Amino acid sequence: MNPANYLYLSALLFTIGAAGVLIRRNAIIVFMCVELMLNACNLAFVTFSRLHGNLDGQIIAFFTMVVAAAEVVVGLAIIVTFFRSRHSASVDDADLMKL
Amino acid sequence: MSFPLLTVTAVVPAAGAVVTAAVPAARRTAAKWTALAFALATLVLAAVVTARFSPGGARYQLTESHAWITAFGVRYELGVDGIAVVLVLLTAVLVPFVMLAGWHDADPLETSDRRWRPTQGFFALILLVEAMVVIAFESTDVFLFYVFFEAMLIPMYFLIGGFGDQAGAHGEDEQARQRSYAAVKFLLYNLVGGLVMLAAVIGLYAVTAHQLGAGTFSLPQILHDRANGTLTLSTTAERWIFLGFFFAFAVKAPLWPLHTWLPNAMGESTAPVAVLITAVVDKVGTFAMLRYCLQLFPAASKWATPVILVLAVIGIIYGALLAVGQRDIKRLIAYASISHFGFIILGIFAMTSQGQSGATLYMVNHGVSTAALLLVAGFLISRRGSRRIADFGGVQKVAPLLAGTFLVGGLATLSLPGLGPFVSEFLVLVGTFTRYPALGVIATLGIVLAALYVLVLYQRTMTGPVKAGIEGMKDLKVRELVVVAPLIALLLFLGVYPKPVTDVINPAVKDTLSDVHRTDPPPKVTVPAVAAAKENAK
Amino acid sequence: MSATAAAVHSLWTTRALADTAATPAIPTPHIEYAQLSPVLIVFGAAVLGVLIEAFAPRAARYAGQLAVSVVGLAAAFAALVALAADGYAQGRSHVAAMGAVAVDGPALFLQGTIVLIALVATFTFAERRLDPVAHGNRVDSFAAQGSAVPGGEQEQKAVRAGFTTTEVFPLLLFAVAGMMIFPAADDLLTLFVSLEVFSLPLYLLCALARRRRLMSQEASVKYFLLGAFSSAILLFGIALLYGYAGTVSYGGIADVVDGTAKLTPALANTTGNDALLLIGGAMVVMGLLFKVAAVPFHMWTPDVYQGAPTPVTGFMAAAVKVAAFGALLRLLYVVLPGMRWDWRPVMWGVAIVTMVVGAIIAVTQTDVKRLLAYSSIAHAGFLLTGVIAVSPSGVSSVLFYLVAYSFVTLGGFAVVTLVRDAGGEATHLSKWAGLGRRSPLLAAVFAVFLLSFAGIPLTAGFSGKFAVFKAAAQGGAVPLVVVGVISSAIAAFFYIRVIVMMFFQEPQPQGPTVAIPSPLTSTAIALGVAVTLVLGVAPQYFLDLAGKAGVFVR
Amino acid sequence: MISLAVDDLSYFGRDPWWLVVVKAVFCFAFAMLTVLFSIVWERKVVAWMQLRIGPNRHGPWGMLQSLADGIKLMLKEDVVVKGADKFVYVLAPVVAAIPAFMSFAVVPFGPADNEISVFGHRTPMQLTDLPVGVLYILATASVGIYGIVLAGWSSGSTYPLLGGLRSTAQMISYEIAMGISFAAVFLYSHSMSTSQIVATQQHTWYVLLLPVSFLVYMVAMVGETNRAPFDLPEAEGELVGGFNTEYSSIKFAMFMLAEYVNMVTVSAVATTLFLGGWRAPWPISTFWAGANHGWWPLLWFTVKIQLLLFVFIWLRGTLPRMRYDQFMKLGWKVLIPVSMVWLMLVASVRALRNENYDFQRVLLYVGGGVLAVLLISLAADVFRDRAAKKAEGAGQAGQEGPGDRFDPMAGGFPVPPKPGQTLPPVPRRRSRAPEAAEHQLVGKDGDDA
Amino acid sequence: MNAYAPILVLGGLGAGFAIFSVVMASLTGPKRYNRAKLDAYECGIEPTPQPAGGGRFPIKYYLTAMLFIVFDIEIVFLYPWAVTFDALGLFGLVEMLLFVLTVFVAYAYVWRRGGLEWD
Repeated sequence: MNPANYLYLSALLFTIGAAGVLIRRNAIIVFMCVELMLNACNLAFVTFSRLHGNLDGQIIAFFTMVVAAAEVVVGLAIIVTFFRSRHSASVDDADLMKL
Repeated sequence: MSFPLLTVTAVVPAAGAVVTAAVPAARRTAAKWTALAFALATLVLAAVVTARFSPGGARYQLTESHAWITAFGVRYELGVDGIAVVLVLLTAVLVPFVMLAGWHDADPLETSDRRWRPTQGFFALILLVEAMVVIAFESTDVFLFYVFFEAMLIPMYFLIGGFGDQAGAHGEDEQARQRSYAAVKFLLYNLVGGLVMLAAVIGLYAVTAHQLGAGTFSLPQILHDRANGTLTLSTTAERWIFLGFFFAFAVKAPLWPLHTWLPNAMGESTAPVAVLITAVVDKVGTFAMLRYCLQLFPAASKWATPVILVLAVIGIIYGALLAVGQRDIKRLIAYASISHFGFIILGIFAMTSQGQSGATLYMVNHGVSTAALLLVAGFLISRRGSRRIADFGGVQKVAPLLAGTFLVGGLATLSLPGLGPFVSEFLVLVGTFTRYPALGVIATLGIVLAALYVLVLYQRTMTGPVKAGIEGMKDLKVRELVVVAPLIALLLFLGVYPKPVTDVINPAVKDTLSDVHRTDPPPKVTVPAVAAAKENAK
Repeated sequence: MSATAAAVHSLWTTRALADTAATPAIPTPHIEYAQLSPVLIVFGAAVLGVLIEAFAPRAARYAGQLAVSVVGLAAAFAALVALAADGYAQGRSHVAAMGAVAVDGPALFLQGTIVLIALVATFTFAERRLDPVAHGNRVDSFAAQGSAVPGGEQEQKAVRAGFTTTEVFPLLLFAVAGMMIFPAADDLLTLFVSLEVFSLPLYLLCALARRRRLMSQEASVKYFLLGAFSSAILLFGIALLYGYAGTVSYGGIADVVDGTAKLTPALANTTGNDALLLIGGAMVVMGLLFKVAAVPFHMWTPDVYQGAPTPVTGFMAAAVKVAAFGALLRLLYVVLPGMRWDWRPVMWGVAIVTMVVGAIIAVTQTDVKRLLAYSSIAHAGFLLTGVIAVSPSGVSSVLFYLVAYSFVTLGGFAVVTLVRDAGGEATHLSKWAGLGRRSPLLAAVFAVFLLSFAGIPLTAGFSGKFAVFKAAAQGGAVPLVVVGVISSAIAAFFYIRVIVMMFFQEPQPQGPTVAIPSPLTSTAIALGVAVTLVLGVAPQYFLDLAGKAGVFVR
Repeated sequence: MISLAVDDLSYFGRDPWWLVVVKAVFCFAFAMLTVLFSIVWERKVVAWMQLRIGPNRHGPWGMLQSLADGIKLMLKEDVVVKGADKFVYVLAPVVAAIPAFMSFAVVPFGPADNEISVFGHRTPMQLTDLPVGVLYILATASVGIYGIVLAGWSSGSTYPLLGGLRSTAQMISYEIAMGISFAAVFLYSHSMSTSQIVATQQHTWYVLLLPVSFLVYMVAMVGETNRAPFDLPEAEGELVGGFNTEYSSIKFAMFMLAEYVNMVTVSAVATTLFLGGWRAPWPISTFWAGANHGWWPLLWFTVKIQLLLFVFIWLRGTLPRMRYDQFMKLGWKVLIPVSMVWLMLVASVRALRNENYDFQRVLLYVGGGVLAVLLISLAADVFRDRAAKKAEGAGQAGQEGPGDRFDPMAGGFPVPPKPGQTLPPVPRRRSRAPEAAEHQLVGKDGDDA
Repeated sequence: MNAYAPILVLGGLGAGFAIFSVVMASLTGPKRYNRAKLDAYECGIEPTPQPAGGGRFPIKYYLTAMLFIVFDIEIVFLYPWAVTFDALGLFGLVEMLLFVLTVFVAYAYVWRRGGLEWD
């Protein structure tokens, strides 16, 4: 199959994720969109890895997963703490500090 | 290695600042005497420098040169020519008087003013300013000069904002607001000027680094390289860099229309600090025009001369006109100073030997005369607790000595023959006439106006019936006399016999002129005629 | 199916003869542990810190953590100095750990800076004299229990019991280790991983303020979401660059960009597609610009700086900037010099906008920490002018500026921790009015820092600014210098405003008090002053150092 | 060479489409039939253990009981509760069921080298194989968890929610230990493809080489499938039916089906990874060379699976349900460290052997290390016990009340305490967690989030 | 690609079966409306409008999930390492020992601070 299609898919996923980050207001969903972006990156890595015939991309995908996992752990901890003290996970409620 | 006399001259006041600041808070008097001692020591050193300087010798004497920041091509280079020597001496002379005049200014216990003003800080800051001004005069490295040119803003800023005048017309809060406004305005104007100059300094470095391989800021070296053709500035580059430099100096000097900080700063600061501003710090600006603008960028200077001259003349007239209209004694003197700085700049950019030596002499004379007038005015103001002209009247009846010294100071300001400023103003005008007669004529108007504002000021404050609040005014005390008398003596001496000073100045001026590739034009009008015209104007 | 050939398995001690023959041995990677020792030491100290958290009794943790952090950081610094003395900064600089980490001048210089910053930051982290004694326990600036709901019963219990979050020390060390790798990373993967290694602890540290916890948590959430977003962008950029060049090593990509690499058919196919390179490079640079808080990507800075515990803010403001600029330099100078005609105009724009916006918005700020945040944005702009120079002097000037800026910043934030009222730190500017009357020394010190930020001569800030502007001017970016100078002037205005407040305004009746710090914070502040003055008056040694360190290995 | 022959997996992916369909149907049928059989089998065995008869109405010996159950469930009313999220509610059982079947795709029923012929087409006795076959199994198993958690969530009711959560927590907790125990197998097989793993067990089954891994996996697989004694998600006493409380009719049947198929799957995996897969057991293989060829492997494979299923049933009939905290403790505090240490031990020994250290030296190094760790742990225990005793002594001296000692066996019968009396503490090992205050990863007021 | 196709076939088979059953059951089963029957089951008491405190549940579950992620990720590195173990030699062993040791430091921390306790 043409590798370009995978790249288009990856770019699409990345864009959806980025749009989600910018549009959605719920911190958890924003965060999930970030994860979606990371997964789009993984898809791109694996595709390019196949394209170039070397394994670097796949190894990077491993590391990306690890990093994403670490990010999940830290991020959920932060968001849950935030949620527990405010009973809301909306980023719009994070307005103690204004410009 | 010879004895680093110039360094020591600058280090002594700096050390004095540290020592004074370290005096325990309770021992105010000790701090004052310590500071005065250091100021006097500096005066002695400055005198030694002057004595060691031989007017006919090398252009820069007593030179010192050490590597400082090689990465920037910066050297610690000191050296004085005639102009610098005179100005160093002027600074060293004025500072002790400033201190004596402001002896009680920063002492909550000695005055009715209970604001928090650490005495040690006041005197330390004055010494710090002195040190920085001295080193700025002495340095022959552009970067070194720039560093202190900028750095002296900070102590001045604190002196203006932190130890300001309490004699304003409004309530305490309003005064505090005015004071900090004046201080910030002073700082921002000068800082902006300095930063523009920074860009120019960097530009200069880029040019030298590009052409010489290694960037340099050393004035002698740059002049040398330009003379033998290894360094050539393109016209555009030279003009831009010149403008950068000139902008900073014009703010500092101050040249119309960049002068607006000066009335605020002088109005809101105490008289001694005002003296420091106008008689000492601002001289760095005019000095730098003479030394850096003209020497480094002769072509650009010539290119810009017409505009600058026009601005200077506008400044003369504008300053004088506004001085006439002032109701505040210190602001009046400030506008008078703007007018005088116009004369100095006019002299510098007239590019004639008379004009330039007149301008240099004017720096000295203006320093001394303004100091005398301002300090006496300061005494006057502190006695009345107000600086509005309308609050005074008939002072000469209750305090004749005060009135007398005030008059002498005022007459010096309007350049009465026999007092120092006359000689310099005359020389400047002569120098201008030889090349730009029209401008000379207009500038002469400034003198007329000067007579007007000085005499009106005197008349309103000193003569007439004794006003309410003036009755019990005490005459000058011994300390105050000690401050004023030598200054008046100096004015008289310079007015009668300026030769020692001009002898020192003239060789340097000639060198500068030759750097600009200018010679005096053939005389069009004979000198006596001008003198006669001047007399008539009076 | 030759069963005899296979070795007879004798339980689980078999040696797999046949199998090793079948799978060719992978060449064993070679790791230069000695040259990586600084980072490893810091990591080791961090791990030790975690163990202390796990096993030491609560009372012993604080002292233990402090000791481990200080000793670890000092040892790391000693190791760095030893490496530099061995010539790894210059002649022997090379790429270690299978091309993952560069050991060269800029790397060692930046690592040294980061370690020293961390050392000073450790002092401010450990400060326990400032907050009032709570139930007989001395406490620091960090939450008694990060997981407890602010104001909840659990938190009150924790406060009464005198808990402190001593985990901040290992977190700091982990962040430091990540930051040390970040500017030394020599492939994009290491870059990304180290970015996360130092970001994640910082996200957590931001949420751990003892006072104003809601604000702190809010800062953390914002920082985290935006940080994760930016690192995702960075990662996609890496993916595209990998797609373009078929490798993630800096040298390899540079070769491909320069056209000196051997072309395989696949490579010939992808290198024909410049969009991969341009978009990928742009995205990676965007990720880094986020970390340095350059303007279109600066939105997080003020909020995070304001909400985070002040010692953390100081650490972040100083160390993140150092690490991120190091990485940015290496990326632009090693990977993408071949396309500098593409990125320079963009960076010009970014630098200009950063300087101007940072300075202008700062003017309207009323909170000291926010003010310093915007000032840090403006400084990022000044640093970018040095980056744009694309010359050795550009590198060395940025290195020098980073040193100057970071210590001043640390000192500045340390001063902020001292000015307190009933609600903790009094960061609103109006409360700082008249501070010069109440405690002249502190105000004077802060004034020195502010003057250095403003770039007044004879302070470190001036030397730094001169260095980067000089480099930029020599690189032909004179208009940039002019903009820089103008925004310096604007910036000077708000620094001066603070000084005016402190010295020329009457103190408020219910104004803040100035806490007497322990030697820890005093050291941090004193160091800040010392660096400010030394780098201002006699910067030659450090300029030389930065100059010698200014060559990247490839 | 075996490894080479199988490693490239060249026998797979060559079947014509009809053969693929046939084999897929076979896999599906195998799973279904095993499930149908084992439900009856389970009820029979449990009944037998409990001294009763068990199902005996439908078909001979009640063998059609499960079929009858299925039909009955099919004809029941399909209730969708009011608070449910309809779409997810219906989707959940489907999501739970599909992955259960899919795991069978890579399970080898026989040798991987065209041993058998189907309609004249020679083909391996396995649907397909992947280089990462075991990863694929793990992945499909994980997808199955979604079915359960979605079921719990979408019901919109308290018990299912908690049941779903519990079940998820349980599965993921045991997945780690399971994953680590797999790693030891890969260490020996050099491959993650199932056919290769079976191939490398030609001489020794990994259950002998890696007994600890096998035990860990056995425990984990019971936990993974939510079977007794780990059937906490469906703990009737606490959670009613757990995640499937609100399900009825065929949807409920789907969950049951998924559970049993999962049992079969994990048994098949255990067989493949540790019990030599389709290989004939030891005494048979020595005297009958044809046992591992042709269709015979299918027999051995089925027998092994049935044996493992019997173990499942046996456990259910024997052991009481565990408490949740004990269960999690077992997973996190025992299985994970044990399997990890074991893996490192195996790796160390193998690496040293590969470096040609002789066996005694290896034993010396590894054994020495293990011994040292044990000694340290022993010393630590001794000291802690001493400290604990001291603390206990101090505590008892204070609180010992006069006279009202509670005798739990007063009059020879177990009796409850009277008012004022307290139960003596159950004699058990002190918790290793020092103080309650130490538990601060979670706040006390942090019961909800 | 071919090696993956059978998986899809099998998956399709399973999906077909499951969906077919569910659809069929909804057709074959009786429909007898009863309001109480459609309520959530809570042992006969009036059901709460939302499950367990507004859909909130003990934070321990989050914690377990996070710990799972951390340790599961470790396995990501174990598998390729295990497969190529013999080829990596002693280097591989040492590196993995270091890695596992580091992970176990985190494990010890979590254990000691009560992250693994259920009460």
